Formats: sequence, C-alpha cells, structure tokens
Amino acid sequence: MTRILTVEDIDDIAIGAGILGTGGGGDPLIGRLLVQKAIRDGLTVTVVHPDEVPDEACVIASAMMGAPTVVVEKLPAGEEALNSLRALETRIGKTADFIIPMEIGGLNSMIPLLAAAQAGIPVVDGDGMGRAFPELQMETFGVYGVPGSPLVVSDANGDHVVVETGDDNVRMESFARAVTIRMGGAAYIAEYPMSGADVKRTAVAGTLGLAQSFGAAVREANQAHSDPIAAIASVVQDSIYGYAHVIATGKVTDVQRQVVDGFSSGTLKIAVFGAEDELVIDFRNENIIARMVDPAGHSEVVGVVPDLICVLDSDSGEAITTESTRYGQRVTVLGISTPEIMRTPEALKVWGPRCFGLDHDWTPLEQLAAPKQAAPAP
Amino acid sequence: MDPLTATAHGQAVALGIAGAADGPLSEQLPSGAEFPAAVERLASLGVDAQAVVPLEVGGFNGLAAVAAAAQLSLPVLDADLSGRALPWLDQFSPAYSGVSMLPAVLVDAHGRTMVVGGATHAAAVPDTTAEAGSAADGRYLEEIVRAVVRATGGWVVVSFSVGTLSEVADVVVPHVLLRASRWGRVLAAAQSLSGLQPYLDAEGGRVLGDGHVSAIHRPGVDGGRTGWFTVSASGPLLRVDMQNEFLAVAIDGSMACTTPAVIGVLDARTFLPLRADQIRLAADVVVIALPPSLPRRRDAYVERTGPASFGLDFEAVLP
Amino acid sequence: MRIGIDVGGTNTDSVLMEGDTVLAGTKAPTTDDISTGIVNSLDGLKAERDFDPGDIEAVMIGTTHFVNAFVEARRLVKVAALRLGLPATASLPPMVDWPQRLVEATGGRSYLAHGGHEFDGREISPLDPDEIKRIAADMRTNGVEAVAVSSVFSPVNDEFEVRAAEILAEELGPAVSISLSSRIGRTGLLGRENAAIANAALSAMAQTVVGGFERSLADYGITAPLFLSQNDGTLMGADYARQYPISTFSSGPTNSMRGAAVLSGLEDCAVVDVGGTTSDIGILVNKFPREANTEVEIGGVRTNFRMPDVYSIGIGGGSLVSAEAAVGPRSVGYRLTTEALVFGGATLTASDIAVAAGMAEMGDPSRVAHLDKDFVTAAVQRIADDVAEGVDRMRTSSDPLPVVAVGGGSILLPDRLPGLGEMVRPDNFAVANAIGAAIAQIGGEIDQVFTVAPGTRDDVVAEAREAAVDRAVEAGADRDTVRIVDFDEVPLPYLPGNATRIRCKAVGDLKGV
Amino acid sequence: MTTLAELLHPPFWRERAQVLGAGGSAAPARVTVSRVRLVIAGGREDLEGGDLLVVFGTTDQHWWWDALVRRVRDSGAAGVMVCSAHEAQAGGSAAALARRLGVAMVMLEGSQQDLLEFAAQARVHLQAPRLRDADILTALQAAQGEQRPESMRPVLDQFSALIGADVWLGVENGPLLAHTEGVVTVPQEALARFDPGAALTAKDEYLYVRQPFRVGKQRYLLGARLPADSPAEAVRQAGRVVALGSVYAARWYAELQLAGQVLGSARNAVLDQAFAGTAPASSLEQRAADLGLPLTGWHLAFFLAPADPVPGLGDVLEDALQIVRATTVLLPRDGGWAGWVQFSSAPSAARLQEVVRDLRAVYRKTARGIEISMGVGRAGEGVDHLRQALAEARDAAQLAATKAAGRRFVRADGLGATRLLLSWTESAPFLPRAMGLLEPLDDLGAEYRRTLLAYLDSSLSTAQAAKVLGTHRNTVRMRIDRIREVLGVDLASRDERLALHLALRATEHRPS
Repeated sequence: MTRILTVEDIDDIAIGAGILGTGGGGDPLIGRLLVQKAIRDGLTVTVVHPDEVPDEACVIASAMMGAPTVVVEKLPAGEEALNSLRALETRIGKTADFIIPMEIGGLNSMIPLLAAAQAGIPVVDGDGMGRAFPELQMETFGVYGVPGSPLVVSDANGDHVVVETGDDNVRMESFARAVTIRMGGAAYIAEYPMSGADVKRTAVAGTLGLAQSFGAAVREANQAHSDPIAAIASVVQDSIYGYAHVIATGKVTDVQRQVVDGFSSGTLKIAVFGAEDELVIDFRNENIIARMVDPAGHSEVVGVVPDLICVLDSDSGEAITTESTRYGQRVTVLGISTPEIMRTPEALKVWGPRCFGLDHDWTPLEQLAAPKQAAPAP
Repeated sequence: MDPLTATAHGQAVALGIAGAADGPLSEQLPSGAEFPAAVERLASLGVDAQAVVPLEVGGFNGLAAVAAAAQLSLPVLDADLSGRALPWLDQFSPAYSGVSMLPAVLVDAHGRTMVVGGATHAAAVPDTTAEAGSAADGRYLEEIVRAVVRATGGWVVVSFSVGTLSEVADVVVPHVLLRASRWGRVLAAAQSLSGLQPYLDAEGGRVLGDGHVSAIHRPGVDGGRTGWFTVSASGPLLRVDMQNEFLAVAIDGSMACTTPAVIGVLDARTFLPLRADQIRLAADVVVIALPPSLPRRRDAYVERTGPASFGLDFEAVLP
Repeated sequence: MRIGIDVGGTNTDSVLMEGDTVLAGTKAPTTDDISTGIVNSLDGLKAERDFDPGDIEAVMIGTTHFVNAFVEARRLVKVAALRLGLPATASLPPMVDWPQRLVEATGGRSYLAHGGHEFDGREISPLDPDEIKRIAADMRTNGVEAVAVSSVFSPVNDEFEVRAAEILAEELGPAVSISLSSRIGRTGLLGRENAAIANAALSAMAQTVVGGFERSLADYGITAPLFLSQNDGTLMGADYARQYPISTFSSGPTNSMRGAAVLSGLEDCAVVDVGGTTSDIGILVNKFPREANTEVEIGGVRTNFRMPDVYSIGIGGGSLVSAEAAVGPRSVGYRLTTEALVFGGATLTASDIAVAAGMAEMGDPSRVAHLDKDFVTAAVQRIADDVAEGVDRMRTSSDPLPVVAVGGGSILLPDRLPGLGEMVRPDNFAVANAIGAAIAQIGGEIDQVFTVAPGTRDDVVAEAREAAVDRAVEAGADRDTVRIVDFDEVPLPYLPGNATRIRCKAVGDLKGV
Repeated sequence: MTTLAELLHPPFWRERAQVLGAGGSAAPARVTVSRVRLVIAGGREDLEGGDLLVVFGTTDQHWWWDALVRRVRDSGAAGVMVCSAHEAQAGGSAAALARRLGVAMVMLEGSQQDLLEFAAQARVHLQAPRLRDADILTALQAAQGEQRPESMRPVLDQFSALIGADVWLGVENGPLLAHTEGVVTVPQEALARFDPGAALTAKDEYLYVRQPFRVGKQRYLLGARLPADSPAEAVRQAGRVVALGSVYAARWYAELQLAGQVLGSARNAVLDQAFAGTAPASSLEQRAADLGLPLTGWHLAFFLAPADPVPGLGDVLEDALQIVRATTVLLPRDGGWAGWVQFSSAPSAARLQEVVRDLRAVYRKTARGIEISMGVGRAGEGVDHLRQALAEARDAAQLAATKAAGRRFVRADGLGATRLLLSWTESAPFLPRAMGLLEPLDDLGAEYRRTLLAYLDSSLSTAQAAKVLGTHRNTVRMRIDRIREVLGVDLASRDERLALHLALRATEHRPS
C-alpha cells in the first residue's frame, strides 16, 4: 500500500491536519508550500502503512518545535529537519529507513514529509500524538517506552544541538525548548529513534491517511454543495478513532486570549443555534475542554482532552484555529473520540485532563454523548 | 605538560563548569562522572583527547580540571583559556584566536548530555574570517549554555576541543597552573608582607596596599559578589571594584591596576587569598597585583578582558 | 469647495462638495487615457453647478486602476525581490506562491541575502553591504526597474530593510524605485513581501497615472492640491501615491462605505453594498472601515497589508432564483437588463422578485405578475435572511448596529432586516464612491514597539497618541480636528523590558479646506 | 574669594550640610572658594584651583566619585558638594578618600533643587564685596519672588527701576536675549568680550555698563544703558546692579540648563506654540528668547539625525557647534537634534556659504565618532520660515541618511522630488543657463521672481501664493500671466515648471 503523494494530496492533508490540530498546531500553510515546492522540484514523498515497516528498520520522528507563528515570518532555510535527521543518524550510528511524523495536527503534518522527501526515504502513515499536543513528551512513543533522546535540534544556520537525557522525556523537553528559544523561537527536531517493531507497537496508525481523507471529504463535499462536516464524521467512523458527533452548531460570541507560561490560553464562547445554551471551550494552544452551559448557569462537560474538540467553519468544514477565531463566525463543533492507543491509563497519565490543569477525569466522548444522543451522528 | 613545547599527537580538551558558581554547585556536588562523560562524548565526535586544559585557572575550575585529568589519566596542560577567572565563555581565548568552541559537550548534574553545534557558526556571518567565526561560535555557545543553565537551574560541565596539541600554544594562556601552584606555596609559607616582597618583585608585581576593610558596597545582586569595598589604614585609601572577580583597584582615587591583571586580596594574617563574597567589614587584608599571564594574542586578550568588557568606563592599567 | 472623483473600471464619477454637503454629482464613462474621462466628468459637474476652478481647494481621487492593472498583469515593470534573512528562509524564495502569469509579467527575479532579525530582535545574520552591492550590480545588468526589499521580522525592526534600500539607491540611482515591506505589510513574511513586490511592480504605472491625474486637473485650470484615497479611508498626497500605489488597492469598497456613512449621517454602522452579482458587507467604526486581520488574495497573490474587512455573499440584482426560491450565488451579472423577466428576458432574477413584491419599479411589472405570491415572499425572506446573517457575521458584538444599504441592487432589501432593525437608505448613493473620496481625511499612524517601564504605561500611551496626531498634522491635517480613531496595544511576551507594540491612528480634516 | 565656612554660614545651610573630610586642612574655614561650578555626575571637566564643585545627578560608574575627589585634590580645587539623595554613591569610598586626602566634601541634606539654590546663593555671596546697596538686595528678593519667573523680562524691569536706566541681557558676541522697553538694539561692541567693570561709550552716545557671566559653556552679558553724560555715582550704582543681577540671571539660566530635558521640552513647547501661531507673538518671542531661542531675524535651520540614540550627544554637538562663528541654537527634537544659526539681518550669500561651510565642518567633526546625518534648510526670515526650514532640514537629514557614511550632509534647497535634482543645480554648467532662463524677469523686478517662486512652491495655488506673499490673489494671477508672457513658458507643463523651479532656486541667493 505504498503511495506517492501528489501536490493535490498535500492540499488535502493540510486541510485534514488543520482539523486534527483541534484549534492548535499552527497553520499548515507554510509547511504545505514547502512540501509542494519539493514535489514540484522533483522530490518524491512516499507513504507506507506501519504494517509494512520491517521490524528491524530504523525509524526516526521529525517535527518543528517552537512557535508556529515564528515560522510564518522566519521561513526555514530548507534543510533544517534533514540536518537534524542526519545528525541523529550520526549519533546513533544508524541510517534512518523511515520517517514518522511526531504530530499529525497542524504544521507538523508537513515538516516530516519534507524531511523524508529530502532524505529520499518513505514516511510512515501514523504519528505519536494522533492530534496536536503542546509538549514533546506527549507522544505515544514515549508513553509506551521508547526514549525520546537522543534528540537533535537544528536551526537555519546549520547549527544543531544533540540532547541526550536517557529516558527522561520531560527534561528532554525543557532542554530542547531552552535551545529552541535561543535559536529564534522555532527549530526543527529529530527524535525518538526506534525500530519498526516499536512503531507498530506505539504509533497512532493511519493518521496521515486520515488527514488526507478528511481533506478529500471536505473538498468533495464543497464541490458537491453537500455537508462537509457530515463527510468528516463518516470518515471518522471508518478509522481507528471510530466515533464522532456534532457537539453544537452556533455562532461565536466571545473569544478571550492571553499568553500564560508561553501557551496561548483562553476561552471561546459559542451561542448554540436552536437552543438557549452556550458552549464554552477552554483552550491552551489546543482546545482542551468543552462545556455546555444552560441559561440557568448549569454547566456540563461535553468533551474533554484527549478527545478531539474540533471547531470547524460551518460552511466550508475547514478548521478554525484559536488564533483566527472571531466574533460572528458560524461554527460547528465536532467531537472526535480518541483512538484506543491514546486512552490507556499510562497514556492518560501524560495527556489526561489533569496534565492541562483541569480538575476533571477523562470521560470518553461517546459516554458524554450517550444520554443525549443514542447513536453516533450523522 | 608545557603548552609551548607540546608536540604529542591528539588534541587538548577544555574542561570547566558553567552556571551559578557556588550556590547550586555547593549543594549539588558533581558526581565525578561528568568530566569523563564529557570527554567520552567528545571522543564520539572525533576528538582525540590527549591533554586537559582548564577553562580558567581561577576558582573552582582550575582544580576541577586537574582532578578530571587525573581521573582520565591524561596530562593537564600548564595553561588555561582565561589567565584568571572570567564570567563569560566568549571572553575566553578561543573566541579571539580563530578556534571554534564547537562542537561542545554539556553534561548536567544528572549526567544528561547535550552536544552543541558541529557546523561552524561562521557560515551565518558574511565576514567569514576565522576570528569572526570563532567569536560568533563563542557567543552562540555562551547563549546556549546560559539558556540550558536557566532551564536546569544549576550548572553544567562544558567541554570542547581547543585544537591539536602541537598548535595549542597559539590559543591558550600558558604557564598559569604552575604559577598558581608557586603562588600557593609562597602564600602558604608567607609569614609577613616583607616575606612576599621578593616574589612579587620577581614577577613585576607589587603590594597595592594593606589595612582593614573600611566600607563595603554590595547592591545585593549575585549573592554579594558585585560592588566595591575600600581598604584603609594609615597609608593610602584603596578602592576595589568587583564583579565575581576583582576588577580594579584605585589608590587614593587614581586607577592603579585593572583586569586582566591579577588582583589578589589576601587575609593579612594567613596570607591566603579571599574571594569576592568572603570580604567582610573590618577584616585585615593585603591587596596585591600581579601582571597578567598573557597569551600570544595579547592585544585581543586585554581588549576582551579589560575593564570595558565589564562595563567599566576606563582604560586598562596593568602593573 | 472640493471635488471627489472615483475613477472606476467603467465609470468616472465626480462630486462637488462643500463640507458634508453634496453640491453636484455626475457620472461619465471611464476612458482609456483616464484624462478624457476625468475632464468629461468635470464638464458634467460644471454643467450641473458652475464653479471657478480657482475656487477648488482640494481634489481627491479614488481609483481601482492599480488593483485592476495588477490583477490583469498589465503595465507591470521588471521587479526584483530582495529578501534579507539568509541563512533562514531559503526554502521558499520570493514569489514562490505567485501565479505563473504574474511571475512572467514582473520578470520574477528574486535574490536572497544575509540579514533579518529573530522574533526577539537579535540579528539572524548581519547585513553585508558588499553582498547587497553585488546583487545591485546583477539587478542593473538585468535591467531591473523596481525593487522590493523584505527582511525577516522587519515589522519589529526595519533597520536592515532601510540600510539595504540605502545601498540599492546608491548603486542603482534614482530611476529605480524601491519598496520596503515593513512600510506596507505586517508580520507574515510571504504576505508582506508579496505586497511589497506588487507595489514595486506598479511603480512606473504610478508615475504615469498620477501624473495623468495631475495633468488633467491642470488642464482644467484646477491648481488645488491632489490627493488619492487609500484603503483605510484616509488621503495621501500625490508624491506618496507614486511611491505606494498599493495603498489604493481597496479604496473602492472603502470609499463606497464611507460615502454611504456620510450620506446617512452615521458613524458606526454596517454597510451593505448590493451589486449585480454580490453583496459586499463592511463595518464602519468611527466612520472608518474595520480592517481585515487575515491575509487577502489579490489576483492569486496572498498579501497581508491593511485592507477593509469586507464579507461578500452571492446575492445581487442579477442573482438567479431557483424553483425552491433559493437566491444566488449564480447571476446574470451585467446582462440583467436583457435577461431579467421584467426587461423582456427569460431568466428569473432577484430583481424580478423585488418588482413582483412591489419593492421596486422597473421594466415591465406585468411580466412577473404570474409569480406565486408565497414563492415571492419566500424568496424575499431568503434574501433578507442571508443578508442579515452576513451582517451579523461581521458584527463584533451583539449591540444594536444600524445598517445602511447602498448600490444598485439595494432595492432587493426589505425595510427591516430580521434581528437588526430598520434599514437606512441614503440618497445620492450612486456616487457614494466619489463622495467617500471627497470626504476622506488626512491620517497619521504609528506602529512601534515601546518599552513600558512599570508605572509609565499612561505616559507611553500618551506619547504614542501624540506621535500619531503629530504625524497626521505633518501630513497636512488641521490639528484642531485630529482625533484618534484606532488604538491597539499588544504586549509582546517574548521580548524583555515589557515591550509593547502600539498601533495608533489619528485622522483629521485637511488643513485649509 | 570667600571660604567654605562663609558659604555654609546661613543657618539654612549650616543645619543641612555635613562637611566630610573636615578637620585638618579641609576645615571649612580654611577652604578658599573662588568659583562655584555646577557639574554633572560622570563628567570630566578640567578643574581649577578654588573651584567648589556642586555635583548633580548620579552615575553608574561609582568609581567616578573617587576619581573626582582625586582630581579635586590634584587641581587644588576647593571641594565637592553633593546632595544626600546621592550620598549612597559618594558617601562610601569617596567620603573616606576625601577625609584621607583632606578634600572638603559637603553632603547636603536635601534635593537637587536645594543644590541649585545653594549654588545661586553662593555665587551671590562671592559677589558680595561688590554689593553694598540694601535697595539692590531688596530688589533681588522682590525679583526672585515666590516662584521663578517665566521670563527674565520682569526681572530686568525691576533692575531698571533701581537705576532709572534701561537694562539688557545678551549672549556674548551674540544676540540680545531680553531688554527693557527703551532698548531696541545694543551695538555689537557692547556685546563683545571685555574686562569686567569697564564701562563703554558706544557710537550711539550711550554709556554701557556690563557684567559678564557664564552658565555651562555659554557666556552671557547683563548690562545697563545709561545716557553718556550720567554722573559717576549713577554709573557705580548701575555697576552694582548688573553685578548683582548677573548672579541672579546666572542662576536663572543655570536652572534652565540643568533642567536638561525640561529645558528641551520647554523650548520645544515654545517652538511648537510659535509654529502654531496660537500665542500672541510678542510674549512668545520674549519667552523664546528667555529659553535661548532667538526666533526673530533670519535663520538657517539644520537637523542632525543620529542613526542610534547616543547618550550625551547634545554636549558633543554643542561643543562641535563652537566652530560656527554665529549664534546657534540646538535642541532635541523629533528623535534628533534640531537647530539653527541666527542672523540679526539678512545674511549675504558669502556669509551664508561661510556658515554652511562651518556647519559642514560640524558634521565632519561629529561624524568621525558617531553615525549621524545632517540636513541644512534654506535661510529665511521669521518664525513661519523657521518652521518650514526645520522641516526641510529634517527631510534633508533623512535624505542624507541614505548616503554613504561620511557623506551624510545634505543641503535642502527645495521640496519633494526636486530635492534630488538640486545637487545638479549647483553644478557649473547649470547656473549660467538658469540665469539665462530667468533673465527676462529681471526687467520686471524682484517681486516677480518671488511671486513665481511662491506660486511654484505652493504647487500652483494662487490662493496659497497670495497668502505667502501677502498680496491679493488677483495680483498673483496677474503677475503669473505676465511672467508666462515674458518667459514664454507653459506652466501647465511639469517639465517646464520643474526647470523654472530649479532655476529660481539655483539663483535664489545670488544677486540677480
């Protein structure tokens, strides 16, 4: 099932990655332009499913680290991600056979494709987050025992720093972040060197393909003037995520943002159509919790991290990031349940609601929806 | 090993600790494995370490490197990269000798390592002379080390190659270790000021003054290592400016001696040297000045380490 | 007295105004040489109300000429884009996302050089004057006629752009015009750079067109100063317009909105401009259009300079009406007067619905008499709902906001919009654009990073406001009439010393008019 | 000459002053003071014996205090005085050093303002031997009043009343700054340097009694103008009044100067008012003159724009401006330094060239160490011209900034795009052509040249040109028609307009 991606496929993946970014992850635009330019320049982006990766193969995760908003201004020199990959290979004394995205949501869906095209090796259809998360240790690889380091951070000058923190992925994150800020707020990393067997055991499989299917569904629905959000939901049902439902459709009535500890935090309020209720979403880079508040002020959680809370443009079906949310936008909030591999106790220890400062335990989306909605819709 | 006559194969490796010097370091002692780990990691980057050179002879780092050399069974060069003690990596001699400090290996208190660079920073600078490149590398390494120390809140071991042993004489400040040990012996044995005088004369040094510490001004930053104090007795009034290290001495308002000269403040009873944070009011002290140990690039050295590099608005005065 | 002229693609409209009073207004077809159209239009004006050209105190021209030329890739000069940011940014060279025909029309030459800043103001790499000189030499060899200079994070620090421009000016001489991205766009390198390139590509045309304006007026005996209206509803002098033709790109909708506002006497309102194919909705705050904070595509090129925030929906006078009473987005467009039922055509359009509903009188009403009443009501309702939703989308709060309807297709709109209330329909709206140009004011803006020491915020804010006022006065505004119309303060959390970016805009009436 | 003990004798000071380093040779009674000098912390002025240094402000270079004490000792200066607000800096090692070196160091409990007050009173005291008349002291008190007067003018009136003669205040070898009703001009010779005490009979048959005084680098003169046949006693009385008055005036100007930024902003505010034309002209001119801003007469404006803010640049520039042999004004404005050279009457072309040459030298001198650009505007008369000329100078400086280092000096002789062409107009082949082009105008008279220039300057607006020329619009129109006819030009053509404009500018300051 090895596939070669076309320029059009990249458009689709960018749209889908925006949706999987759940409000964060950064606009994939620059990444999309980079990959499409690489393809036009004659490079090839090949995608394989994790099942096709030999157990003994060497796989390395690739990503951009730092603020996506910096990337919009300080475009990469071009080979940062590749340089990181090369330096990591030198460090571990092995050559990578495959690249795997660290994070499928947002801009980071694209950086690994570029690195892989430049290195001339395939990309594994999967990632370590299944969405977007704000920190490096929030990866399934690490959750299931793959050490993140050695990790290499590279910048546009060709400088790189190798971080080796053993199995302490939290310390790795803090080292790498310190270096990233020194490098101008955005840098490109290679990390989690692992075997094919590790990939099969720890990766969230098929997410690149899922992003592409999301994008294709949105594109086709728009061409056919049919409901793009229903199309997204039906793609979810055939994926390992398995369940999606529309939490609410309404109009944005208020957005408040502030920067706390380097994260863009805030609250988004949506007046729900056809009801007196208000949907309140808290975000911290990504959307982390959605509560339905009735006119009496009684609030009820209707979706919580790590389930995906996707705010989509009601007409186009495309994702709206927390940065670009504005009063008056017509939005549909789509909840997508998190796949099995991301809801184990050890996984929830790393990205459960409490890791984001919420005083809640995780309740699966389908359970939250159960009393109101008997069957997955639409 | 004398750096001026070193001909052995292999490279000299600089070793030292960067970060908040005494606080975290005295609480969180090095395990002893950090220096070997750093050298081993450098070896994996192709550095064939055949000798150790301290980052700076002054303070903890002088001895730490000697200890590390012993641990590694490597000779230690009778030299360092600063001639004294200096606060910033980009003041160290490779930064103006055309020698890159990259790649550098950092090791923290938990044995976690970082390798900084590999590619030289010079590529990013239109002026691609070796000096510009090494200065940029030094600044870059300094910034990374600071960022990491902030992130870890403690200290890190810093190590990097200063080049092959046969060429190391162009980079280092030579003969500082034996000088330090000679002065150690002299001071330990000293019974009186007049007993010191011949040794000072021999090196062109002098006693700037003695007396009791009559005033101390510490604005309260850096745990009391920045500020000034005065020494007075019947003779002239001395004023010593300090910023971790002693930087300048004025006698009766005239600048008598400044960094990079070696300024020593000795306990008048024991003749043992005091650190900036050990200066106490009313303590009896002797202030001495020795000419600096100079590297081959002496002009660059004086420029990089003179009063202006510490933000003091006067010319360097050397004994 | 002053004259406002709107040089559109089809018509050249003029108005003669005294204060906010319209003394006369005319329309004449736009001619290829522009001048004739302007002169014809002025003749019309004079016929309507005689005036002495010597009594005209100012002439304001709004034009869509430049944006049209750019979109159609007409009369663009050979441009070189110089970007400062190496070693960063090499992955996506300038014009990477431009449509091929525009790349060809502008020569598509681009250079990368060292320079640029990090987000926190450190240099990415120092500027290398020799490198810039080598590039200048290559530009000269290749006959480059205009240069656009961009530098990474130049909205935070424009130092390198300015220095590179100095060197280029020295090397290339005054004939080559230089556009700096930091003067034109905001953060977002590609979008800002694109805007600068577009501006540079129009530089030669700006010389001739603005010169043409001046000549037509001089020929007419008008010696008053000439101004062009900008995207934000303020004026620029002719010299500035020669340098920044891109500042006129969106002056069309802006003038229309502002014209509508002055006609209706409202300062804060929504304006719905209903044309043949679409309805454009904008919001006026303090008489000025709200600016879009997203990137805007022009002729397939993504740019991010300041443009009015306009939301278009596919409803206009020529919109097709389906059997289910759905209206738009397809339209007969300009063929309305031949294809609509009331004009003897065979297509059911929104205009036919308006006539059938008794909201407008045109053509032959009997040709729509057969339409089912419920069907007509449903279609009218549909139009009202869609427009109301569009206005609601553009509102930034749920506070009541008056809605002003202008444009030929505004007959489609009911007297009340659901959830929004009464609709204001000003007279004279056919020349709203020219009126908008004529009432434009002089503005001054500062956009700068300030260091705010604790306890000094008020002083800093006052300083910023004063600086904006001073700039407006410098540009020619009457100090007594200058007021702050826009103030935006963004703390920059990454920068040391409580750095705050303050953007402040002040506008006032033209002095002596 | 007096002693430190004398100066500190008044109870107000005695209670607040603590003399460190006293005892031994530094006992206040034994410290001789011949001059009181105000210095800013961190500065490096040369000291002279007998100087009492009153130190303002702080410096982060703490060692400076020690070095100052040392310099006081080495120069034989009398001592140092500092207010308690800065005692923390000076009180440590410097005080100990003062004690050791026997240098008198006075700690004054109080504010910077108290220091100023002390300096003023000390100077009065230094003049005391010459002050005998109780009336003068009373008048001084009255003149001082509760608050510092905004202008020197009312103070001069007080002095004038005392001696029944006119009083004036001027810059040495420079313009008059203030004067009482009767004085209109003071001959240049009366404003020249001289030995204090000597009276002067000038050509205008008046007797001038003068007292020089110095504030910072600027030298001033306070003088009285008496009828040439005045009795000796009246002349003596006038001498006492100006001696006393000079002390007061010195303090008044010192306060202005020391208020550094305050002065700058006050000057800027006055200038803005002058430019805006909102305040009545006469009172404004007086206030401006008080602030050292000669708004009257002719001006040649210039603007210095440093590439980066340079601390202490003002002093450097003030210093460099000494080159210019004329009255200059310098003030921080619009992110740079604006200034002008003042002429009491219309300067000749040669004189202008000389001044521009001086300004160029100022630029060269400054640009050696500082990245700076300089623009020079046109010479002209009156406040309105000055406003425009300053703006032009700033534009020119901006234009200059685009040039290579060392060549960032531009004279703006025009506006807008024409500026770029101006270097060409100064070229040898252009001038004869320009003169030739304009020759037919010579028969019509200078009015026509001015009219044409104003008309072109105002972008062909007859209304504006009329305003500029102070004539009726129809006059302008009539003259322009005549010019068009005589020159045979088409003013509707941009090219012809430009050529005329350049020609006019090029020949503007040359005799036609």
